[in-house]
Amino acid sequence: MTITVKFFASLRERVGKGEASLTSARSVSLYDIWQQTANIPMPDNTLCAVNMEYVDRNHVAQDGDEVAFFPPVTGG
Amino acid sequence: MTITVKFFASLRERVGKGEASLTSARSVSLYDIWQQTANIPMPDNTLCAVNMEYVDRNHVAQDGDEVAFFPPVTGG
Amino acid sequence: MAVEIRPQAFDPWQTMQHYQQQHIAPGKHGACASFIGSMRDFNEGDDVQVMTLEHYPGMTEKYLEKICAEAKSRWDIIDCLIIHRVGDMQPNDPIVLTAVWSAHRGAAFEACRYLMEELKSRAPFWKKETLQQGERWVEHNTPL
Amino acid sequence: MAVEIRPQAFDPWQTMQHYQQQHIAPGKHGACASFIGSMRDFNEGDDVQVMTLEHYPGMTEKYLEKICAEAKSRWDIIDCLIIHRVGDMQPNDPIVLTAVWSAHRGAAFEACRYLMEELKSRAPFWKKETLQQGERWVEHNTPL
Repeated sequence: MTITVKFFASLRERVGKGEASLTSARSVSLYDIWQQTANIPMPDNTLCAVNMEYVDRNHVAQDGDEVAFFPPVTGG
Repeated sequence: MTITVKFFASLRERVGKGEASLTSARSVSLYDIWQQTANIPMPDNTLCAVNMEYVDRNHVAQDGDEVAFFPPVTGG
Repeated sequence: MAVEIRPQAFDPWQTMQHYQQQHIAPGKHGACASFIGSMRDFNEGDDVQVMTLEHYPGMTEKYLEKICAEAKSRWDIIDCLIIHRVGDMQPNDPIVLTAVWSAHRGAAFEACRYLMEELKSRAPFWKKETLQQGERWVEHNTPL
Repeated sequence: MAVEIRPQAFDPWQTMQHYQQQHIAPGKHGACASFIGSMRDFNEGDDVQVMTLEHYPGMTEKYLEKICAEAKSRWDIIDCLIIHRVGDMQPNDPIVLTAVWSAHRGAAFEACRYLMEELKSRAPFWKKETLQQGERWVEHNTPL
Protein backbone atom coordinates (compact mmCIF):
# COMPACT_ATOMS: atom_id res chain seq x y z
CA MET A 1 0.00 0.00 0.00
CA THR A 2 1.02 3.58 -0.67
CA ILE A 3 0.72 6.48 1.73
CA THR A 4 1.33 10.17 1.10
CA VAL A 5 3.03 11.95 3.98
CA LYS A 6 3.07 15.72 4.56
CA PHE A 7 5.06 17.83 6.99
CA PHE A 8 4.13 21.39 7.84
CA ALA A 9 5.71 24.52 9.29
CA SER A 10 8.62 23.97 11.70
CA LEU A 11 8.38 20.19 11.25
CA ARG A 12 8.75 20.61 7.48
CA GLU A 13 11.90 22.63 8.08
CA ARG A 14 13.30 20.29 10.71
CA VAL A 15 12.57 17.13 8.70
CA GLY A 16 13.88 18.87 5.60
CA LYS A 17 10.98 18.04 3.30
CA GLY A 18 7.33 18.91 2.88
CA GLU A 19 6.17 15.67 1.39
CA ALA A 20 7.15 11.99 1.24
CA SER A 21 5.66 8.80 -0.10
CA LEU A 22 5.72 5.50 1.72
CA THR A 23 5.13 2.03 0.32
CA SER A 24 4.56 -0.65 2.91
CA ALA A 25 3.66 -4.33 2.73
CA ARG A 26 2.12 -4.36 6.24
CA SER A 27 -0.22 -2.01 8.10
CA VAL A 28 1.52 0.91 9.78
CA SER A 29 0.63 3.36 12.53
CA LEU A 30 1.27 7.07 12.13
CA TYR A 31 4.13 6.74 14.54
CA ASP A 32 5.67 4.00 12.32
CA ILE A 33 5.18 6.25 9.30
CA TRP A 34 7.01 9.11 11.02
CA GLN A 35 9.90 6.80 11.85
CA GLN A 36 10.16 5.58 8.29
CA THR A 37 9.96 8.99 6.64
CA ALA A 38 11.48 11.50 9.07
CA ASN A 39 15.12 11.49 10.09
CA ILE A 40 14.55 12.97 13.56
CA PRO A 41 12.64 11.76 16.63
CA MET A 42 8.99 12.74 16.62
CA PRO A 43 8.53 15.75 18.95
CA ASP A 44 6.08 15.09 21.78
CA ASN A 45 3.74 17.88 20.75
CA THR A 46 3.43 16.70 17.11
CA LEU A 47 -0.14 16.74 15.80
CA CYS A 48 -1.27 14.08 13.33
CA ALA A 49 -4.00 13.99 10.70
CA VAL A 50 -5.24 11.37 8.27
CA ASN A 51 -7.19 12.56 5.26
CA MET A 52 -7.42 15.98 6.88
CA GLU A 53 -8.96 14.79 10.15
CA TYR A 54 -7.13 14.80 13.48
CA VAL A 55 -6.09 11.35 14.74
CA ASP A 56 -3.58 10.21 17.32
CA ARG A 57 -0.17 8.72 16.51
CA ASN A 58 -1.37 5.16 17.10
CA HIS A 59 -3.95 5.42 14.34
CA VAL A 60 -3.31 2.83 11.61
CA ALA A 61 -3.17 4.18 8.06
CA GLN A 62 -4.96 2.64 5.06
CA ASP A 63 -3.84 2.36 1.47
CA GLY A 64 -4.10 5.72 -0.28
CA ASP A 65 -4.30 7.76 2.93
CA GLU A 66 -2.88 11.25 3.16
CA VAL A 67 -1.05 11.51 6.45
CA ALA A 68 0.12 14.83 7.89
CA PHE A 69 2.40 15.84 10.75
CA PHE A 70 2.52 19.33 12.15
CA PRO A 71 3.43 21.36 15.24
CA PRO A 72 0.90 23.04 17.58
CA VAL A 73 -1.25 25.43 15.58
CA THR A 74 -0.83 29.19 15.91
CA GLY A 75 -3.49 30.77 13.71
CA GLY A 76 -5.95 33.54 14.41
CA MET B 1 -36.19 75.46 46.66
CA THR B 2 -36.80 74.77 42.99
CA ILE B 3 -36.60 71.40 41.27
CA THR B 4 -36.80 70.61 37.57
CA VAL B 5 -38.72 67.42 36.81
CA LYS B 6 -38.53 65.42 33.55
CA PHE B 7 -40.66 62.56 32.27
CA PHE B 8 -39.54 60.31 29.43
CA ALA B 9 -41.02 57.92 26.89
CA SER B 10 -44.28 56.19 27.90
CA LEU B 11 -44.32 58.07 31.24
CA ARG B 12 -44.11 61.38 29.39
CA GLU B 13 -47.12 60.35 27.33
CA ARG B 14 -49.08 59.01 30.31
CA VAL B 15 -48.35 61.99 32.53
CA GLY B 16 -49.06 64.29 29.59
CA LYS B 17 -45.94 66.44 29.88
CA GLY B 18 -42.21 66.13 29.42
CA GLU B 19 -41.15 68.65 32.01
CA ALA B 20 -42.40 70.30 35.17
CA SER B 21 -41.01 72.65 37.79
CA LEU B 22 -41.62 72.28 41.49
CA THR B 23 -41.12 74.85 44.22
CA SER B 24 -41.17 73.49 47.73
CA ALA B 25 -40.57 75.00 51.18
CA ARG B 26 -39.54 71.65 52.72
CA SER B 27 -37.29 68.80 51.58
CA VAL B 28 -39.01 66.29 49.31
CA SER B 29 -38.30 62.71 48.21
CA LEU B 30 -38.56 61.71 44.56
CA TYR B 31 -41.77 59.90 45.40
CA ASP B 32 -43.18 63.14 46.86
CA ILE B 33 -42.10 64.99 43.74
CA TRP B 34 -43.91 62.48 41.53
CA GLN B 35 -47.08 62.90 43.56
CA GLN B 36 -46.92 66.66 43.32
CA THR B 37 -46.20 66.82 39.58
CA ALA B 38 -47.82 63.75 37.99
CA ASN B 39 -51.56 63.18 37.89
CA ILE B 40 -51.36 59.36 37.91
CA PRO B 41 -50.00 56.86 40.46
CA MET B 42 -46.29 56.11 40.03
CA PRO B 43 -45.93 52.77 38.21
CA ASP B 44 -43.96 50.17 40.20
CA ASN B 45 -41.27 49.84 37.55
CA THR B 46 -40.55 53.58 37.32
CA LEU B 47 -36.85 54.43 37.29
CA CYS B 48 -35.64 57.62 38.95
CA ALA B 49 -32.59 59.80 38.41
CA VAL B 50 -31.24 62.93 40.07
CA ASN B 51 -28.80 65.06 38.13
CA MET B 52 -28.50 62.20 35.61
CA GLU B 53 -27.55 59.51 38.14
CA TYR B 54 -29.82 56.65 39.12
CA VAL B 55 -31.30 56.93 42.61
CA ASP B 56 -34.26 55.26 44.30
CA ARG B 57 -37.60 56.93 44.90
CA ASN B 58 -36.81 57.64 48.56
CA HIS B 59 -33.86 59.83 47.63
CA VAL B 60 -34.33 63.40 48.89
CA ALA B 61 -33.86 66.13 46.31
CA GLN B 62 -31.82 69.30 46.82
CA ASP B 63 -32.45 72.82 45.57
CA GLY B 64 -31.64 73.08 41.86
CA ASP B 65 -31.72 69.31 41.23
CA GLU B 66 -32.86 67.87 37.92
CA VAL B 67 -35.10 64.94 38.69
CA ALA B 68 -36.17 62.43 36.01
CA PHE B 69 -38.74 59.65 35.87
CA PHE B 70 -38.75 57.02 33.16
CA PRO B 71 -39.90 53.49 32.34
CA PRO B 72 -37.58 50.44 32.01
CA VAL B 73 -34.96 51.14 29.36
CA THR B 74 -35.10 49.42 25.97
CA GLY B 75 -32.04 50.56 24.03
CA GLY B 76 -29.46 48.59 22.10
CA MET C 1 -12.71 56.26 24.02
CA ALA C 2 -15.74 57.70 22.28
CA VAL C 3 -19.47 57.72 22.87
CA GLU C 4 -21.84 59.18 20.33
CA ILE C 5 -25.59 59.51 19.96
CA ARG C 6 -26.54 59.73 16.28
CA PRO C 7 -29.80 61.17 15.02
CA GLN C 8 -29.00 59.96 11.48
CA ALA C 9 -28.39 56.53 9.95
CA PHE C 10 -24.79 55.38 10.20
CA ASP C 11 -22.58 52.73 8.65
CA PRO C 12 -21.16 50.77 11.59
CA TRP C 13 -18.33 49.17 9.61
CA GLN C 14 -17.08 52.41 8.14
CA THR C 15 -17.40 54.04 11.56
CA MET C 16 -15.21 51.34 13.14
CA GLN C 17 -12.68 51.53 10.36
CA HIS C 18 -12.40 55.32 10.62
CA TYR C 19 -12.20 55.18 14.39
CA GLN C 20 -9.42 52.62 14.24
CA GLN C 21 -7.46 54.63 11.64
CA GLN C 22 -7.73 57.80 13.67
CA HIS C 23 -7.43 56.59 17.25
CA ILE C 24 -5.73 53.20 17.48
CA ALA C 25 -1.93 53.12 17.12
CA PRO C 26 -1.02 50.75 14.24
CA GLY C 27 0.44 47.39 15.25
CA LYS C 28 -0.38 47.65 18.95
CA HIS C 29 -3.75 45.92 19.06
CA GLY C 30 -4.18 42.27 18.19
CA ALA C 31 -7.90 42.15 18.79
CA CYS C 32 -11.04 44.08 17.93
CA ALA C 33 -14.37 42.67 19.11
CA SER C 34 -17.52 44.40 18.02
CA PHE C 35 -21.27 44.14 18.19
CA ILE C 36 -23.82 45.71 15.87
CA GLY C 37 -27.48 45.71 16.87
CA SER C 38 -29.89 46.30 13.98
CA MET C 39 -33.60 46.91 13.70
CA ARG C 40 -35.62 43.83 12.92
CA ASP C 41 -38.83 44.07 10.90
CA PHE C 42 -40.68 41.94 13.47
CA ASN C 43 -41.04 41.85 17.24
CA GLU C 44 -43.23 39.68 19.44
CA GLY C 45 -44.97 38.30 16.38
CA ASP C 46 -45.82 41.63 14.76
CA ASP C 47 -44.42 43.42 11.70
CA VAL C 48 -42.66 46.62 12.69
CA GLN C 49 -42.57 49.40 10.11
CA VAL C 50 -40.80 52.21 11.93
CA MET C 51 -39.02 52.38 15.23
CA THR C 52 -38.47 55.59 17.15
CA LEU C 53 -35.72 55.76 19.74
CA GLU C 54 -35.89 58.32 22.50
CA HIS C 55 -33.08 59.04 24.94
CA TYR C 56 -32.31 61.34 27.87
CA PRO C 57 -29.84 63.86 26.44
CA GLY C 58 -26.98 64.26 28.88
CA MET C 59 -27.69 61.28 31.10
CA THR C 60 -27.42 58.76 28.24
CA GLU C 61 -23.98 60.02 27.18
CA LYS C 62 -22.87 60.17 30.82
CA TYR C 63 -23.99 56.62 31.45
CA LEU C 64 -22.28 55.29 28.30
CA GLU C 65 -19.06 57.10 29.22
CA LYS C 66 -19.27 55.56 32.67
CA ILE C 67 -19.53 51.99 31.33
CA CYS C 68 -16.62 52.62 28.93
CA ALA C 69 -14.52 53.81 31.87
CA GLU C 70 -15.65 50.80 33.90
CA ALA C 71 -14.66 48.44 31.03
CA LYS C 72 -11.23 50.09 30.85
CA SER C 73 -10.71 49.58 34.57
CA ARG C 74 -11.87 45.96 34.54
CA TRP C 75 -10.07 44.67 31.44
CA ASP C 76 -6.74 45.36 29.79
CA ILE C 77 -8.15 47.13 26.77
CA ILE C 78 -6.73 49.84 24.52
CA ASP C 79 -9.88 51.69 23.54
CA CYS C 80 -13.63 51.40 23.12
CA LEU C 81 -16.34 52.99 21.04
CA ILE C 82 -20.11 53.16 21.44
CA ILE C 83 -22.43 54.63 18.81
CA HIS C 84 -26.18 54.62 19.35
CA ARG C 85 -28.88 55.77 17.00
CA VAL C 86 -31.86 57.86 18.11
CA GLY C 87 -34.92 59.16 16.25
CA ASP C 88 -36.92 57.38 13.55
CA MET C 89 -35.42 54.33 11.89
CA GLN C 90 -36.33 51.69 9.34
CA PRO C 91 -35.95 47.90 9.47
CA ASN C 92 -32.35 46.80 8.93
CA ASP C 93 -30.93 50.12 10.15
CA PRO C 94 -28.08 49.73 12.63
CA ILE C 95 -29.16 50.84 16.10
CA VAL C 96 -26.04 50.34 18.15
CA LEU C 97 -22.35 49.64 17.70
CA THR C 98 -19.97 48.67 20.49
CA ALA C 99 -16.33 48.00 19.62
CA VAL C 100 -13.35 47.24 21.83
CA TRP C 101 -9.66 47.11 20.90
CA SER C 102 -7.08 45.25 22.98
CA ALA C 103 -3.77 43.41 22.71
CA HIS C 104 -5.37 39.99 23.25
CA ARG C 105 -8.77 38.58 22.40
CA GLY C 106 -10.10 37.69 25.85
CA ALA C 107 -10.29 41.27 27.07
CA ALA C 108 -11.87 42.53 23.81
CA PHE C 109 -14.58 39.86 23.77
CA GLU C 110 -15.45 40.26 27.42
CA ALA C 111 -15.43 44.06 27.49
CA CYS C 112 -17.55 44.23 24.30
CA ARG C 113 -20.12 41.92 25.82
CA TYR C 114 -20.06 43.88 29.06
CA LEU C 115 -20.72 47.17 27.25
CA MET C 116 -23.74 45.72 25.45
CA GLU C 117 -25.22 44.12 28.57
CA GLU C 118 -24.80 47.30 30.60
CA LEU C 119 -26.13 49.44 27.78
CA LYS C 120 -29.22 47.29 27.36
CA SER C 121 -29.98 46.99 31.05
CA ARG C 122 -29.33 50.55 32.24
CA ALA C 123 -28.70 53.16 29.51
CA PRO C 124 -31.69 55.50 29.19
CA PHE C 125 -33.06 54.72 25.72
CA TRP C 126 -36.66 53.81 24.88
CA LYS C 127 -38.05 52.20 21.76
CA LYS C 128 -41.45 52.88 20.29
CA GLU C 129 -42.64 50.65 17.46
CA THR C 130 -45.01 51.65 14.69
CA LEU C 131 -47.09 48.65 13.61
CA GLN C 132 -49.89 48.36 11.04
CA GLN C 133 -52.37 48.80 13.91
CA GLY C 134 -50.67 51.76 15.59
CA GLU C 135 -47.82 52.59 17.93
CA ARG C 136 -46.56 50.85 21.05
CA TRP C 137 -43.74 51.34 23.48
CA VAL C 138 -41.43 48.35 23.85
CA GLU C 139 -41.97 47.25 27.47
CA HIS C 140 -38.69 45.54 28.16
CA ASN C 141 -35.55 44.29 26.49
CA THR C 142 -34.88 40.64 25.74
CA PRO C 143 -32.55 39.41 28.48
CA LEU C 144 -30.25 37.74 25.95
CA MET D 1 -22.03 30.34 5.76
CA ALA D 2 -18.65 31.08 4.23
CA VAL D 3 -15.07 30.21 4.95
CA GLU D 4 -12.25 31.77 3.01
CA ILE D 5 -8.46 31.63 3.08
CA ARG D 6 -7.00 34.83 1.64
CA PRO D 7 -3.46 35.14 0.29
CA GLN D 8 -3.88 38.92 -0.05
CA ALA D 9 -4.59 41.71 2.42
CA PHE D 10 -8.29 42.25 3.07
CA ASP D 11 -10.50 44.90 4.63
CA PRO D 12 -12.49 43.10 7.33
CA TRP D 13 -15.15 45.78 7.67
CA GLN D 14 -15.88 45.98 3.97
CA THR D 15 -15.89 42.19 3.81
CA MET D 16 -18.52 41.99 6.57
CA GLN D 17 -20.61 44.71 5.01
CA HIS D 18 -20.57 43.02 1.60
CA TYR D 19 -21.30 39.63 3.10
CA GLN D 20 -24.26 41.01 5.00
CA GLN D 21 -25.66 42.80 1.94
CA GLN D 22 -25.37 39.69 -0.19
CA HIS D 23 -26.26 36.91 2.23
CA ILE D 24 -28.30 38.17 5.19
CA ALA D 25 -32.00 38.88 4.61
CA PRO D 26 -32.71 42.52 5.58
CA GLY D 27 -34.60 43.05 8.82
CA LYS D 28 -34.29 39.47 10.10
CA HIS D 29 -31.15 39.74 12.19
CA GLY D 30 -30.94 41.91 15.26
CA ALA D 31 -27.35 41.06 16.11
CA CYS D 32 -23.97 40.81 14.46
CA ALA D 33 -20.98 39.97 16.65
CA SER D 34 -17.55 40.00 15.09
CA PHE D 35 -13.92 39.62 15.91
CA ILE D 36 -10.92 40.91 13.97
CA GLY D 37 -7.46 39.66 14.82
CA SER D 38 -4.62 41.86 13.54
CA MET D 39 -0.88 41.52 13.37
CA ARG D 40 0.95 43.26 16.19
CA ASP D 41 4.41 44.72 15.68
CA PHE D 42 5.70 43.04 18.84
CA ASN D 43 5.52 39.58 20.38
CA GLU D 44 7.19 38.20 23.49
CA GLY D 45 9.21 41.39 23.87
CA ASP D 46 10.57 41.52 20.30
CA ASP D 47 9.76 43.74 17.35
CA VAL D 48 8.20 41.76 14.53
CA GLN D 49 8.72 43.07 11.00
CA VAL D 50 6.98 40.46 8.87
CA MET D 51 4.78 37.52 9.71
CA THR D 52 4.28 34.57 7.41
CA LEU D 53 1.22 32.38 7.83
CA GLU D 54 1.25 28.84 6.55
CA HIS D 55 -1.78 26.58 6.41
CA TYR D 56 -2.72 23.06 5.30
CA PRO D 57 -4.73 23.62 2.11
CA GLY D 58 -7.84 21.48 2.25
CA MET D 59 -7.71 20.56 5.92
CA THR D 60 -7.84 24.16 7.11
CA GLU D 61 -10.96 24.95 5.09
CA LYS D 62 -12.55 21.66 6.14
CA TYR D 63 -11.86 22.38 9.80
CA LEU D 64 -13.26 25.92 9.60
CA GLU D 65 -16.40 24.67 7.84
CA LYS D 66 -16.80 22.09 10.58
CA ILE D 67 -16.69 24.67 13.38
CA CYS D 68 -19.18 26.90 11.52
CA ALA D 69 -21.55 23.93 11.22
CA GLU D 70 -21.00 23.14 14.90
CA ALA D 71 -21.79 26.76 15.85
CA LYS D 72 -25.01 26.60 13.80
CA SER D 73 -26.07 23.44 15.57
CA ARG D 74 -25.26 24.77 19.05
CA TRP D 75 -26.72 28.28 18.84
CA ASP D 76 -29.72 29.83 17.13
CA ILE D 77 -27.74 31.80 14.55
CA ILE D 78 -28.59 32.93 11.04
CA ASP D 79 -25.18 32.82 9.41
CA CYS D 80 -21.46 32.98 10.03
CA LEU D 81 -18.35 34.01 8.18
CA ILE D 82 -14.67 33.24 8.69
CA ILE D 83 -11.88 34.87 6.68
CA HIS D 84 -8.25 34.03 7.43
CA ARG D 85 -5.15 35.51 5.86
CA VAL D 86 -2.16 33.40 4.77
CA GLY D 87 1.24 34.31 3.31
CA ASP D 88 3.41 37.29 4.20
CA MET D 89 1.88 40.13 6.15
CA GLN D 90 2.88 43.42 7.75
CA PRO D 91 2.14 44.82 11.21
CA ASN D 92 -1.45 46.07 11.53
CA ASP D 93 -2.71 43.78 8.74
CA PRO D 94 -5.91 41.93 9.63
CA ILE D 95 -5.22 38.21 10.08
CA VAL D 96 -8.62 36.81 10.87
CA LEU D 97 -12.27 37.82 10.83
CA THR D 98 -15.10 35.87 12.43
CA ALA D 99 -18.63 37.25 12.22
CA VAL D 100 -21.94 35.80 13.34
CA TRP D 101 -25.45 37.05 12.59
CA SER D 102 -28.46 36.08 14.72
CA ALA D 103 -31.86 37.35 15.85
CA HIS D 104 -30.67 38.03 19.42
CA ARG D 105 -27.34 39.06 20.86
CA GLY D 106 -26.57 36.12 23.15
CA ALA D 107 -26.21 33.60 20.34
CA ALA D 108 -24.11 35.95 18.18
CA PHE D 109 -21.68 36.76 21.00
CA GLU D 110 -21.28 33.18 22.11
CA ALA D 111 -20.95 31.65 18.66
CA CYS D 112 -18.42 34.31 17.59
CA ARG D 113 -16.29 33.58 20.63
CA TYR D 114 -16.62 29.85 20.05
CA LEU D 115 -15.42 30.18 16.45
CA MET D 116 -12.33 32.11 17.52
CA GLU D 117 -11.44 29.75 20.36
CA GLU D 118 -11.84 26.69 18.15
CA LEU D 119 -9.94 28.32 15.32
CA LYS D 120 -7.03 29.25 17.55
CA SER D 121 -6.81 25.93 19.32
CA ARG D 122 -7.28 23.52 16.40
CA ALA D 123 -7.28 25.07 12.90
CA PRO D 124 -4.04 24.18 11.05
CA PHE D 125 -2.31 27.55 10.68
CA TRP D 126 1.26 28.34 11.67
CA LYS D 127 2.92 31.70 12.19
CA LYS D 128 6.54 32.47 11.49
CA GLU D 129 7.90 35.83 12.63
CA THR D 130 10.70 37.78 11.01
CA LEU D 131 12.62 39.74 13.63
CA GLN D 132 15.70 41.95 13.32
CA GLN D 133 17.81 38.95 14.33
CA GLY D 134 16.18 36.39 12.03
CA GLU D 135 13.12 34.18 11.75
CA ARG D 136 11.30 32.12 14.35
CA TRP D 137 8.21 29.96 14.40
CA VAL D 138 5.62 30.96 16.96
CA GLU D 139 5.56 28.04 19.38
CA HIS D 140 2.05 28.34 20.76
CA ASN D 141 -0.94 30.64 20.84
CA THR D 142 -1.81 32.78 23.81
CA PRO D 143 -4.61 31.00 25.66
CA LEU D 144 -6.67 34.19 25.95
